[in-house]
Amino acid sequence: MADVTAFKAGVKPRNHIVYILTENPVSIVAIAGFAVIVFAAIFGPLVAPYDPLATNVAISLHPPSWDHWFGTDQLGRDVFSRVLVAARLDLMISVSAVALSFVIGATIGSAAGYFGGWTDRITGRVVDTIMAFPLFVLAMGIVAALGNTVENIIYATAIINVPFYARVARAEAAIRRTAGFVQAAKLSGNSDLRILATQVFPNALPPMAVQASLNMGWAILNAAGLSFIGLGVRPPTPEWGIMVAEGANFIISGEWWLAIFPGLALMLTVFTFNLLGDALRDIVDPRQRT
Amino acid sequence: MKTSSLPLISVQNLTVEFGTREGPVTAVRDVSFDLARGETLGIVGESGSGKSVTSFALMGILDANGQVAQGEMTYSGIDLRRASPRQMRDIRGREISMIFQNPRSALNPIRKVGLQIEDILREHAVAVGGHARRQAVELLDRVRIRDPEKRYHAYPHELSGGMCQRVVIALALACKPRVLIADEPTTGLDVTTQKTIMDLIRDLATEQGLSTILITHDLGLAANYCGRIVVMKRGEVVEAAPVDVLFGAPRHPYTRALIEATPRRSGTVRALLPPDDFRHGQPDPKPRCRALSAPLLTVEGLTKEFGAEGSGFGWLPWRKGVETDKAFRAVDDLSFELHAGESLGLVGESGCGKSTTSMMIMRLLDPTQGSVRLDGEEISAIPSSKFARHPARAKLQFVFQDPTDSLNPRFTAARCISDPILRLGKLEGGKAVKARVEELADLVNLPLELLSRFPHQLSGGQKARVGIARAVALNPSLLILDEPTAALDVSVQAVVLNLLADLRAQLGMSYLFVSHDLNVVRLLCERVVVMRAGIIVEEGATDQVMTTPKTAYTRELLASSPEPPPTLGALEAAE
Amino acid sequence: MKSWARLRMVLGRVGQALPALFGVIVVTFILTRALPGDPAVYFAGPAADEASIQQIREALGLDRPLYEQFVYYLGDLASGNLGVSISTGQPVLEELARRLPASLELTLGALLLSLAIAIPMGVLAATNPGRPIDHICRVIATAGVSLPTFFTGIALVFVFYYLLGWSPAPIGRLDFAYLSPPPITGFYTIDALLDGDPETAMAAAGQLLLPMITLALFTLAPIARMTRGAMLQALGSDFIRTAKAAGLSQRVILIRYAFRNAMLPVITTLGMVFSFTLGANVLVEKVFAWPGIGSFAVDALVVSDYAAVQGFVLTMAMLFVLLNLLIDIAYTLIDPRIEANG
Amino acid sequence: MDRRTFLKGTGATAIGAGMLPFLKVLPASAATSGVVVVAISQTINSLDIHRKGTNRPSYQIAVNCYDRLVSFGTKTMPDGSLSYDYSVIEPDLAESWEATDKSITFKIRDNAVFSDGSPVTAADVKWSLDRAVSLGGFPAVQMKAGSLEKPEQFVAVDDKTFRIDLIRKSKLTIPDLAVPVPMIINSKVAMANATADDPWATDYLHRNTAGSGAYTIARWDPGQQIVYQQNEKWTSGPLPGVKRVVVREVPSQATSRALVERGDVQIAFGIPDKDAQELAAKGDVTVVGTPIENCIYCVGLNLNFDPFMDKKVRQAVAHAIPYEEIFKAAAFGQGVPMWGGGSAKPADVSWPQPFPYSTDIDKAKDLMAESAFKGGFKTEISINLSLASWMEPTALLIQESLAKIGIETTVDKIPGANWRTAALVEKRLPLHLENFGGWLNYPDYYFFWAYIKGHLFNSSNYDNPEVAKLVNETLHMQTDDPDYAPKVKRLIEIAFDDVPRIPLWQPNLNSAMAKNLEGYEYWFHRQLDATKFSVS
Repeated sequence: MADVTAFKAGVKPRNHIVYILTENPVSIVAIAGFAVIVFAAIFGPLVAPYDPLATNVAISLHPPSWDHWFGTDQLGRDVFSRVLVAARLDLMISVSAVALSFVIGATIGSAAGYFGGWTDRITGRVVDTIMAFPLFVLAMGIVAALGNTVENIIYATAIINVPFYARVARAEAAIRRTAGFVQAAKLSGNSDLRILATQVFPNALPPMAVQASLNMGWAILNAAGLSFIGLGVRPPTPEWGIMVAEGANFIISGEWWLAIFPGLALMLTVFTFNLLGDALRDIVDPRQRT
Repeated sequence: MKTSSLPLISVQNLTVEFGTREGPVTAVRDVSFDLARGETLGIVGESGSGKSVTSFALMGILDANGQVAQGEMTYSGIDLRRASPRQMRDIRGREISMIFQNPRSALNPIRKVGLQIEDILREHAVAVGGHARRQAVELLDRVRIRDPEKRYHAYPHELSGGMCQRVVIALALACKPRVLIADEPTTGLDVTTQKTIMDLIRDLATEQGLSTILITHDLGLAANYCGRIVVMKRGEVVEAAPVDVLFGAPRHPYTRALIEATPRRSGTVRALLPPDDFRHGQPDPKPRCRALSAPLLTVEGLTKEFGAEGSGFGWLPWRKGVETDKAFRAVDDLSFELHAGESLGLVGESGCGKSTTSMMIMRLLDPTQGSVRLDGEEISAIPSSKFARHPARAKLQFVFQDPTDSLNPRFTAARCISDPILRLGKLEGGKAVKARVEELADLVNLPLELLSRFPHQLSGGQKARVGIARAVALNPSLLILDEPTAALDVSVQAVVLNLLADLRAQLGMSYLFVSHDLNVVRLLCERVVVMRAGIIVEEGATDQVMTTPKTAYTRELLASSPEPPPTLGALEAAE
Repeated sequence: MKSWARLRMVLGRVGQALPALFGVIVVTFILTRALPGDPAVYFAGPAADEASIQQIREALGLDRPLYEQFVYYLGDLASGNLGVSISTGQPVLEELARRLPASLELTLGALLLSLAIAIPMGVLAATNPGRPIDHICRVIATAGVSLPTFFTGIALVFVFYYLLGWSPAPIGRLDFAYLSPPPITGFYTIDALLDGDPETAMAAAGQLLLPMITLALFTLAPIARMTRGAMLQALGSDFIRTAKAAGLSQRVILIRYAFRNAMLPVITTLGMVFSFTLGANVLVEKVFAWPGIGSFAVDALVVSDYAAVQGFVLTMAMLFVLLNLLIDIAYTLIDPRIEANG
Repeated sequence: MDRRTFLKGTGATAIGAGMLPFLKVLPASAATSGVVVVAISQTINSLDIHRKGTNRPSYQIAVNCYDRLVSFGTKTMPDGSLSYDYSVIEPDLAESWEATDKSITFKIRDNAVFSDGSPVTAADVKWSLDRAVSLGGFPAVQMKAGSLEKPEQFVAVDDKTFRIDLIRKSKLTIPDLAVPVPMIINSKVAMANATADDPWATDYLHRNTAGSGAYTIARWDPGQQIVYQQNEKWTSGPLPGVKRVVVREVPSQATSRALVERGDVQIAFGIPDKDAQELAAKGDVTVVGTPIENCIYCVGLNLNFDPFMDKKVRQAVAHAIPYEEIFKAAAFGQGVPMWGGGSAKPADVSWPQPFPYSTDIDKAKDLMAESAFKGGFKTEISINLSLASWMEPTALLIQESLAKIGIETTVDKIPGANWRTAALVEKRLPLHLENFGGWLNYPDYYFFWAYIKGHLFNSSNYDNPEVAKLVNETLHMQTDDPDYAPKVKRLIEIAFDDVPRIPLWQPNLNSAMAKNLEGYEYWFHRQLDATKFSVS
């Protein structure tokens, strides 16, 4: 097939991105959704029609109306404002968690993959140990043990994500360890650490970035799941998971808007991130697309 | 050799386009040729010439984004372009069969080879039930697979590459087709295997009265097995002629260049260059002779064993099959010397241990046993991880087999070349480094404007030059070349080989040239070492080994590598 | 010879899993001790005074230094004693033995359902890459994995039980009207069928349906993605071209050649998906009052029930190891190449 | 037993074999076939109330499967529902008793038998009460409240006569014998299953019952359900109108509500206020909401923290709390308001009674200005995660309101497991919500637990020698003692003024049940009493 692939070479990256987008219309939707989420995260508190914390028992549990698009909750707070403002916290938690696990996972993974031997064995055992846990329960345990704060939700989510990055980083580093350019760098007198930092790591980044964006959604779900069972977020701070959890008690009595809207926000956000992850993978490595 | 009867296959003005993101790309343009009954037709071209696409179009198995834009293809008068999918399926396998390169991946890895043959027999209703099985065994026997009853139950991974190709041939011939298309059937196989496979194809073709199309990049191979050759370049046919005519009097300059560029048992490096190159016909550059000096490199009792090594992730399913095999000796008690200024060829087929040897000398791999001395200094004792900063590092450099793989995709050409200078060079300041990089680019004939490009923006030959420039950046005294041209087209190979010869003359380096191809090694090396299964089978001056080989293995090696017939007067006339 | 090599490989895998298991034991032990709340206080019950709390602390061995507690814990483990859960008052081993089948029935059911949908979906997408059907499959799978299980569960209950009344009440494995069938496999549906009681089997299946769908939606994506990817890879490989060139029919190529090869990576993924699903169970079981080990663990964690949490995590870890082992074995049975790589 | 006929009980075979395949219809018709299904939200973790670690929901086993020497009477509430009557002590296993200053002597009913048919003897009673005071933990503490402390106090005079020697004469002793703890166990059965390590047969009684109560346990699937089977040999009252009661654990309260609304269960026991309010409004099911006696939801102000040492600050907080809004948003109007009392001096000894505070931000501000914390301060308001359904909205409203008088708060959710330790044992929560209720319905009993330094429910670390003295004097005093009322009024007056605990409201125990179900009775222990169930 050498003849055919020859034509594919030399495509410019930007055209490639444009191509991916036109090829896959869903990605455009994802990018639009992403823009909305980021907008909400940045400007949410500014554009929210009401103070998300202000109670007004006189109008508690009002269904969606022109004044309150998503209705009001038990304390008469505006659900729409709360959903909007919650975007920042939810994104903050998941982005921090993913960033943290990315850094840790990438470091230990690429070191394991590159050096092999004992480094690999030890990190391997650590990763195995984490993987052998039911991850969500591990996260619960960590938050419960460390204390009930947002930071600890971030740490817990980060820890259970580390194996995924470590694995990807390890695999990428292990492939590149024997690559010609790494050998060449050795011959050029580069130390192992320098090779790891300048040759192996940057080349392993794209697949890890894909993993990261795919994991974002999962991280959000995990964080929301933790606060669903009551761990982490302090009231009255709006957060989607806890809003769903609290709203769940109201569904049967007909106040469906309490759980449905934050649930939808959560779902759409995760959905957007997953689609974005897909698109990113298409851009980074078209063959991997699944 | 013209045939008077109707051609079996006729291709007229075939144009194939591929829809890509950049718009349609024409892979094959206006190609016409005929295949007569009983004829063996060679289609020869370098990569990107469209030779495979032509055959895929013929078989109707183009990728989803490819389509025949124009032209006619007929088989025995049947219009292949307008045949229904059902008709095409009947033609494929029963009338026209095809075999591919990489025989191992051409077989379903999780199905017994016998069953794979049976699948085809059943599909075309040639045989059913126990009869199909008997016939499958017969077919395996016919392609000279020993013990066919047992091999029937083998999975592809249990067979060698050559064996797999035999199975693929058995698949192709199962339904007694009238045409066999062999698409680079021996690429990736060792020369000795190549010969047996090609002989088998020829013999079977004769036995069954097959017409054959051999698609290859190797003119020598085509010359040895084909009656007529079609030469293609960038999707177009440049010349089509019977073998004797083509080699006797090539009409097209491209054909001529291709013929010239194919290394053979005699001739100079310069002669590989296209006739219109001013250096063509000049004498070879003379290496600065420093023979009789003290040995630059001494290898003694070098041994490498690979052991079964577990890894931390091993038990997890996604880490399947990462463990290495049980201990085996890749290199066994190897000793040789290399003098300053001398070039030594290290020749052998795949798995003979030649690359492992070069890696150990380069100190990229720790030997199990033995010593490597460079300029009298023992370097094998220094752990490979510590060697990076060792002063000997700069003296010892390497040119990699795959120019693409050996360049960091995120570095520009200039950055690649400057890497050793920055790490080990004594140069201070960005300007000096830049000047040196440009000097090196000049040295390897790399246009300066390419220095700012990334590897994927460079051609194969350009990448090879970047790799060579990087290797010579520190003025090493010994350069190890690991199949430096194996991934290149012959015309590019010719240029690179000349460049290497020039560099050696200019810089006075020693080369350790590792290759599977004696014809290539011969061009640059005074002495040659032939390896097999980790040990040296023959060693001597190149001329002597080429002309009067002492061992049967070397003889076999020489006899197996195909060689185009010498070009006759036409060439001289062109001068 | 072959089977010996396989056995050795399996034993090797078990051996390699041991350090991870030990790691799990250590981490769980430390984690549970770090949990807030004092089990002695909880154990002592309301209105207990300091003296009785101290008395219980001693009885539970909680007054000893950590390492000593750990040694005792290891000793207990070795003798198969997982301790008594303070929240349910039952020996943890009994509790897990009773609840594990519930979780497994749910998880396996969800996985089967998911496979039945995801694999055809993946194949369909792979055979039509880039076409609308591909995008639709992708969007469905992605939407599924984007659903927070706790939310899906609640929404499904609301619609199908409360509004429509189609599904039975979400109150565990079986409605009040039925008695659990005599335990053979521990899976109610199967046990009831074995007992010749299709009616109870139907009832159990009815209870199973909503939580199963909730979980299956979540696992759809990884399986569908993997199937699609593996299928695309298989379809693009050389042997498919050989098969095409040999004139094999589309059906044979798709099923016998491409699909069977594509299933190998899918099987590997299944292990991951399974352990993921078991984890996701935690929330789903909570929503559906499913008496599985997941809800048990959550409750135990909330009351700092050391023994229960440790027992749960250990079970899950062993299950995980066992599962990977099974997958390894399945893999070697399907893929003849494994042995060559030993 | 044939599994299919299991649920129908012995009396239901009339339905006939032809109906058997259609078990789906059974829950709706279960009531007619003598089965009542109850949904509870918590899990039952033991059948033995004496066992260490037995949780509250498990106390219902002691209620339904065991009898005591005496019991409380029953009264009809204004809404027509039944409630226990604290003022009436009725015979249970004891047919009569005589009290002197030194002892109480009980005569055990002749016909009283355990579910296995063996007669109830004084030896059984002694063994049971010995057990209650010997195993330590909660039962011992509860017994101690009735001055029942040592096995030596319990004497089996003869087979049918049992005497308790008193440490002191106390009004609490007899009522304390009517709480679930001093249940009478069949000591023959228990001792047959005791071992040297386990002389009190805790292991056996943890899994089995051996009582004389209205029901026996037909089946217990921990974490899922418990099935009561009518004890036909029950002698302490008229046999229940149902053969079986299935108590199903349904953790999700929303599900419980749906179940009772759809008729899949006959009672949803202990439903949230909101559901109670809405279901009552809908009228499809009967909703019984009974104010829990001697129980107050209140705000605790911890005197170990400087600002709350200042009475002005405490009073300011009490005036700043938005009672009405909390009552509406958190209690959905269910319960009895505990604010807005008329006078700073209590008119009577009724307890709980409204405190003389109501929302008045200006007054609160003034009080703050008079205090040493004019500029306000920062603190945490802690809530129990397990009780978030009312605590969280309450805390949020208080948080908002306190901000107006310069007190900045953050809401701190404490997991249920940690709550006891933090709030009651270590008493380290500065500002928190509290829900103590005493089983024995006397104001002094409440004060004993909640207002005395070092006592468990005094999470405010309140310490007042006068209160301690008054409680000490009144705790065992008979209520008709002329000193009693003035002293208790003084106690209440101090609580009004000092407000270490700011009452919000007296909560309701709500249950929703099918209209044809009768015999639901409220008890102070807030557990299901199925002994009077019948279906019309």
